[in-house]
Amino acid sequence: MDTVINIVSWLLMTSGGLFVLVGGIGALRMPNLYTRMHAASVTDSIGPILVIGGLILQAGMTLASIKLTAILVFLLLTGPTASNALASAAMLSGHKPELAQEISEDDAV
Amino acid sequence: MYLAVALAVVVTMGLALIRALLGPTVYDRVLAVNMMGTKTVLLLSVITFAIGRPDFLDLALAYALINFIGVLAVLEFFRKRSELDPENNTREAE
Amino acid sequence: MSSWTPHLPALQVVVPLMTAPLVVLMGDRRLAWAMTTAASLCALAIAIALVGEVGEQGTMVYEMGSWAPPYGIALGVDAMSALLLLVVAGASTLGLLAAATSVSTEVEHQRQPHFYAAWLLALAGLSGILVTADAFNIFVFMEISSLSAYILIAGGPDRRALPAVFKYLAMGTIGATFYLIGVGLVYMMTGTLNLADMEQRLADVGDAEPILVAAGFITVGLALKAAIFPLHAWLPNAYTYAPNVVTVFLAACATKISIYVLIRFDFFVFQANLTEHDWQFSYFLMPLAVLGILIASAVAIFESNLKRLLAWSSVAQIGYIILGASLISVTGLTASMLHMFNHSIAKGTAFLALTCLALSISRLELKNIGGIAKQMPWTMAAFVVGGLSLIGVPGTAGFISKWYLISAALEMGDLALPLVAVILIGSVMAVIYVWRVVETAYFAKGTGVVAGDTIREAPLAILLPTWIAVLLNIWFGLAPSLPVELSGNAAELLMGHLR
Amino acid sequence: MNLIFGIFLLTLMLITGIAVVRAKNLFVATTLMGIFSLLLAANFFLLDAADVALTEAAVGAGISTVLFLSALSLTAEQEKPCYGGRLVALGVVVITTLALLHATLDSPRVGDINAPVHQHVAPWYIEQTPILIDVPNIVTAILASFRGYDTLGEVFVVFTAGIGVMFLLAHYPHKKPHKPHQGLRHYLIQRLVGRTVIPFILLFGFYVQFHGDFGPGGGFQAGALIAAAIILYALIEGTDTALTVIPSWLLTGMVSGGALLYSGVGIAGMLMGGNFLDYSVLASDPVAGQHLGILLIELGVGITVTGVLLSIFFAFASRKHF
Amino acid sequence: MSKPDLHTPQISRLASILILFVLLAATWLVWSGLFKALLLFLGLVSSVLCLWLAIRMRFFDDYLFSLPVGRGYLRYLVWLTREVIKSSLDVTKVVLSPSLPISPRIARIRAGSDHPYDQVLFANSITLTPGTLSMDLDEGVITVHALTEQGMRDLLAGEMDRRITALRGK
Amino acid sequence: MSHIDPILLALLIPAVGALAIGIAGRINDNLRETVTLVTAGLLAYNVWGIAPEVLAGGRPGLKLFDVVPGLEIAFNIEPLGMMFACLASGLWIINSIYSIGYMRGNKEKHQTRFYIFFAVALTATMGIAFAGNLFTLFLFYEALTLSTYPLVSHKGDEKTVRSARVYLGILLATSIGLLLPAIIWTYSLAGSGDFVLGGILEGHVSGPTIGLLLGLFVFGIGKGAMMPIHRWLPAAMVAPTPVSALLHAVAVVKAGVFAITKVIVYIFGVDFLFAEPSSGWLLYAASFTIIGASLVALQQTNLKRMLAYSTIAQLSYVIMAASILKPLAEVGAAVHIVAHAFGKITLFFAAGAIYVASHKTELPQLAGIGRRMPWTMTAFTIGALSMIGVPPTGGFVSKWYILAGAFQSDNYVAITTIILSTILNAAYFLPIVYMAWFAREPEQDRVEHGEAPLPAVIALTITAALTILFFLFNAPVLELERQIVEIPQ
Amino acid sequence: MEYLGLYNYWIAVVLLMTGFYAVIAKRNMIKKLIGLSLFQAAVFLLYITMDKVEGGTAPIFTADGAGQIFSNPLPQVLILTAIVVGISTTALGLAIVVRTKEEYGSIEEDEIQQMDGQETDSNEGSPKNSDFFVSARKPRAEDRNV
Repeated sequence: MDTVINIVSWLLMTSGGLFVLVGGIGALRMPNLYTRMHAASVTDSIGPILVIGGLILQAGMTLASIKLTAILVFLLLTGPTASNALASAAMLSGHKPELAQEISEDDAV
Repeated sequence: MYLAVALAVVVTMGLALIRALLGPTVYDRVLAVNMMGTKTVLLLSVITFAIGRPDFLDLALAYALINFIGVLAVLEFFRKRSELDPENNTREAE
Repeated sequence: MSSWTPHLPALQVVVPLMTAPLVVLMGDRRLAWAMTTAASLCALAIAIALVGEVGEQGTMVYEMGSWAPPYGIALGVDAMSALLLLVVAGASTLGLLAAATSVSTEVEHQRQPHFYAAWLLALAGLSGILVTADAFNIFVFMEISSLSAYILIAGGPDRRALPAVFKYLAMGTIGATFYLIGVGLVYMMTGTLNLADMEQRLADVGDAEPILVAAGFITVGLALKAAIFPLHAWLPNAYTYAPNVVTVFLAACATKISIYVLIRFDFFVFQANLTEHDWQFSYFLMPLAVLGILIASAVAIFESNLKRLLAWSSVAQIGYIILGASLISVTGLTASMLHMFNHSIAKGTAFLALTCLALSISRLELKNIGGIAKQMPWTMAAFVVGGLSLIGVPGTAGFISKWYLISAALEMGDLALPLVAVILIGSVMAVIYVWRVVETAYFAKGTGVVAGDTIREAPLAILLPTWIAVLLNIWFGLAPSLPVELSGNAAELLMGHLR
Repeated sequence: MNLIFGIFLLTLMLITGIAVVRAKNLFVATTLMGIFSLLLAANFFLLDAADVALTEAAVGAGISTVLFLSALSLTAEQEKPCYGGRLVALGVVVITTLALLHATLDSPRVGDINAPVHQHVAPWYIEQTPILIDVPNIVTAILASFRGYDTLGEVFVVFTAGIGVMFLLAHYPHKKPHKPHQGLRHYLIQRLVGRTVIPFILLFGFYVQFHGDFGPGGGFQAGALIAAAIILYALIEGTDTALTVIPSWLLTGMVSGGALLYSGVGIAGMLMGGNFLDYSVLASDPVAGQHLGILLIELGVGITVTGVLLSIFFAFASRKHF
Repeated sequence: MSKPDLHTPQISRLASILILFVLLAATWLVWSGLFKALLLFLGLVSSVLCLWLAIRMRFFDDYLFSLPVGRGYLRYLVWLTREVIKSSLDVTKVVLSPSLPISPRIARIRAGSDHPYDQVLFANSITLTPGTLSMDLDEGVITVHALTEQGMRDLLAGEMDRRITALRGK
Repeated sequence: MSHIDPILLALLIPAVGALAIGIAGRINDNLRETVTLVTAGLLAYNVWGIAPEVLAGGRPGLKLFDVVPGLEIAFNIEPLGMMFACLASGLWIINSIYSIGYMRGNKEKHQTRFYIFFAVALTATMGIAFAGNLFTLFLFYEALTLSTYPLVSHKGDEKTVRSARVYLGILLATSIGLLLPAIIWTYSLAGSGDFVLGGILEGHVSGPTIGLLLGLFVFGIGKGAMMPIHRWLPAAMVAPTPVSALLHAVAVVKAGVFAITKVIVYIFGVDFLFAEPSSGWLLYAASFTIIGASLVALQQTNLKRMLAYSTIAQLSYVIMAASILKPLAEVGAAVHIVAHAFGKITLFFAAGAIYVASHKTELPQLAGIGRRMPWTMTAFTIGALSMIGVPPTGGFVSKWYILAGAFQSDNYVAITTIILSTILNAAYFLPIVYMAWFAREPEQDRVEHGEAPLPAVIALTITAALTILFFLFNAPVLELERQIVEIPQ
Repeated sequence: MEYLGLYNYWIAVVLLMTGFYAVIAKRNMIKKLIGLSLFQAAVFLLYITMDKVEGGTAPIFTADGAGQIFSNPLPQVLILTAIVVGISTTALGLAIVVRTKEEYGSIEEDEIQQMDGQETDSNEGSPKNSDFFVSARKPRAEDRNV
């Protein structure tokens, strides 16, 4: 049982680490602010989910895993909020995104 | 194994730092700061396990929180600035 | 009451410290003044009691929280700290007595409770540095006193107080941080923070590089805080644009406390352990002291703003104090200690007189005080006495310390003549800058006085503290046995420590 | 492993530090400073200083950034180029650097167990804390009891800063019609998430406050966290609303009350026959007395720090713009 | 799945307060993990203090405060996690491909639910999924920025909005 | 009164007097002047009352208190000091009378301040006269400098203030810059600074150091007005004439040479110095000053300035006499202090009287003035003769002793100097006397005037009389001075 | 490896000096304060570096782990205090900067110096008091003249 949990948790953590790394590379490679934010959000969403998930498996049923859960919840709550805040701020100061083409699907709405 | 994850996180932090240094706009930098904040949280979580003292997770929790407030403060800063100085708010760093 | 005696070192700090939050809570400016003055008087009484106790039983040690010294923080009061405690508490009390009249013209009413709280904190911080025997605790209280000093100075009515205080803040923080680095390096090599313990353990380490560098950092850091030439850049403007009573208080004691720490650290920690440290100490500080005396006096001669003139004079006088210490002899250290005491009295008097003047004149420029002695005879007489004491005219306190300083310089063999010459040239320059003011006040026509400035003698409430200071000048000029004895004891202690 | 991480993080820090100084835009410098603080805190953590890491995170990355931003929005964002004086500065710096580097060559290596620091005083603390004070966190034991006087000083440093900022900024020269400060009221997402997390941040603050004996934390960190929570509230709801929640008289009371509580405990020790800040005499059993004393003074620290940080923040945030 | 009726303010307010209190107290217990009398007492005090502050902050005075309770949310979270993983892989592909095949798009999407809480959940879920980013939420209209056209299409398909709207049992 | 020590009393009387004058000045001018006179009278009574005891060989002393251990304020009356005190206190009475006439006649402002500081200056003078050690001497020396500053700058206009600045600057600078280290050096060498007959430095110091120390003392005591630090004295002539008369002919300058003499006699010791070649320069310096100052005086056209340079020359007589280092010369030095005091005060009184009556200050204006102011000019003539050293005036007595001392030691430099300077003195005084009595009054600035106010005339008559009387009755003074060089019985 | 153990110190020193440089060379007041923070932070690092013991752990006892090696707690205590001192100084400094901006309209030290210089040159009779304080002072002739 332990080995299974171990293997799963390692798997989770490693893939989490990889995603994080990808997000980092993306943040560097992307051409402008908004596209970079997409890359960054990889590190903010899937990264924590996988890494902390792995850690929870490691910790088992202890207080630590509850704290880890709290951290995860917190990150998932605040991460997007912060991104949104940043995007709004950028918009607010007239920072226009470069678009391939604008779709306004809900103009009909 | 923790090492590998931690290393990935640290390298990402390095990449974020490069982004923070490159800019080119202040928002890119803030983005990088935010990234570094969440990465630090991850790093700390991993390290607490790596050194076998999971009771220090409090730290990671505190970080997560502080980072959020920091970004909101930045937003508030921009909001105030655009209120005060509407023409000049497209100004970019460097 | 006698059961409180052992607690006196702690109370010296705690009384003003605890009064500060109370003052903020009360929020009424008159009450604030009254409480502050009461606390300051109380501190003065404690200081006097401590001087008595130290005279009787030598060094007093107090263990904070009842933890024994290397583990807990110990307080220690000896002759040197007792002497300066008197200075600090006395200057604060005199300044506060004058503040009753003066502060309202410079600090807005609703801000005064904060002002007085800052004053108390400065008092507590300075006293805290003096009583403690722990290297890190010195840093903490140094910061309390510095921060409150920044606040007090920033309270000045002129906008130029702000850049001045910012400069002070930047340089003061660098100084404190340098000190912290030095303490850290020493701690790294000894593992302790208690000064006495540190010295003992340093003996094993000896001349290790970190210790030498630490000595350098501590010296430079404290020199910055003490405004030792050429690190004095913050001082003139900070003193000039501070509220007048604040200048009285700070000019009398703030920089001296840093010198105190410098001397204490050097003699009680380094001197006995480092080879040739005395040599380095002397030859580092002596030229600075000499240059400080000469250059700062020269600048003072050409200064037309009265407060800045006195501030430059302070830089010069700090040179004397350092010069005395750099001789590393009993007489030299006695002179140094004594000059700390006497200079605070003299400078305090002079600045108090300026405070009186400021009540009538909005701009303390030389040209504005032409012939003012006619309208303000008591004020100007007080200034004259303070000035004479600065010069070192016999019969005033300043003379006694000059006497000791020259005696000490004469013991120096080859260096005697040049050093005496420097001291004397400095004194002569002091004659010039003091006399420019006196002469203008007494004999110049009142050309600069703006019509409409109603010049009349300052009210009794402020003349009283001024004249108390004047009398102190004369008293300690004629019967200086108390400070002489204390500084003599302190010097014996310092030098005796080296053997 | 620590070494590698350490070196990596330190190098990042170094880069950040230099970038901070080189940045011409002050906002950029401030945000980079935030990164720097985070990295520093992570380093502290690697170096086994959990309490310090927590403090640095709360203060350096959180409060400090907020304060700098508040000040920036009241002043200027761009640094003007300056000429001259660089060579002198560089000279001074190079000399000092060389001196310090020279000093380090003789220093004990990092982690060396035979270093002098680990031989004297510190072992005593580690040995005696369980006996004399009996709290798990040795740092707290030293902070609150063995070196409680330092901490008293620290509280008063904070108090002084609070007084100072209020003295300088809390009064207005001319009462102009004041536009109520809106904050992020129109940002629904932030508001809502903020509301959800604020009670938990507060709770976390209290948790840190009262678990200082057991884990990293204590009055100061708690104060910073609680203040951060309320600052968050002020950010999303506006300073004026926040001031109705925590009125300024309450702040003043907290600023003074905490400091008084701390020193009052000290005086109580004195009155009950011990020395100043001697907690052992507070209860019949010395260890229980220590516990009580530490609890009370940590509370004092927490109250003052919260009060002061909030006062400072409000002083900046409600200052009118020029 | 009984939800407190949001339109009877008194009850909902009290319920919210109670729920928050229980949550706070429980959080304290699991964070602390120490069951000493003193700490339990302090925990109680702390929870009450937090609650008091929250009340002073008027969190319960308007509809803006409510907490996610119910199994529906859990199910949604699981779904969301899957989405996140899926889109993460997409973004990873984009990032790692040498040509960086991005085609940024912007769209305005109206949230299906009127409830601000749901709107925020929607917006944040969008942001949480890599590849899409909510830039602004104004009167129920969310401005979305997408990294690729594919991502935008997926979003516009409306699956997420439907699930969120369903949560409140409409 | 008898239970208060008379020495203390000598200090207290003028000090209290100063206070009383201040209070009286607020009430009434006459009262103020009465108080001045009463104070002066009391002081003289008190001081002269001590004299018999000293004359009989007593050396009353008073130790006030220790400032710091080893540094005490102590007084000790020896003959030289006694004489100086008697001189100053006695002349203060006469000077006060004269001041009343002068100040009123000139309608000066700030008269109260004037009298107050005059009294303070007298306190300081008494302190100097009775000082028992170097420290006390220095204390009162500085007090004298400072208290005379307001008197010198009395007029308050720019020129006066500038001159007063020179006055104060030189005196303070020399005393702090040279005298103070000399004193401290002495203390650190000998362990004390007490005035002891025969000196205290013997055995503690040798070789060129002695010369250096002596130099520090001689030039440090700037009031001795040795060239090149004499500039303050002419500068001080901007003061009202009573100030020039009492202070800059008697009290201040005499305090200077008195102090130098005291240092030579009681600190170095005459015999010790005589045996030491490195102190020989003093004689040459003094001679140079005598000749130099006389030559400068010859070129002056302003009466008071001329008198000032004459004073410089005469002061160096005293120094030169002291530096001959022979007992007779020391007596001569002491006597010259007295003799010159009488003569010079007369001259100044006369100059002041002329100014009050006619507002003339320049020498050419004085032509024919003898006929308008016969009393004044008679007194002036007597004073001038005394300066030259013609019998039957006091000046002759002192020159006699100095010459005798010079011959005793075969000191030809001194002898030559005395002869040369006598000729020079005659050369600048006699023309004035001649002109005043015999020349015709110039037409263009003819002013109708008579004698000066009566108090002034009375005062100058008294001093002129004293100048002559000193020639006839100098025994007590000589007796007193002999004791300086001999061990008292 | 010999010198690798000093890497921490070296970084701390270089950072220290970076901050120090900013304080000396920069004229912008906020930049100076940032430099000051950097400077202090580096000192914190210097101290904390000392406390590390190889194989040690943070000095907090755990229920199970008796007999662990602990890192040195004392530098941590000191630095906790120092951090607080640092933020206090920074806050006060910022307050001063804000007031300076209000009074001078600039936070560049050289500009301010220039303004002060002009003030004394051209405009000697009139002290430029901050408008803040005028109300607190008695009205004086000089103010009326302005």
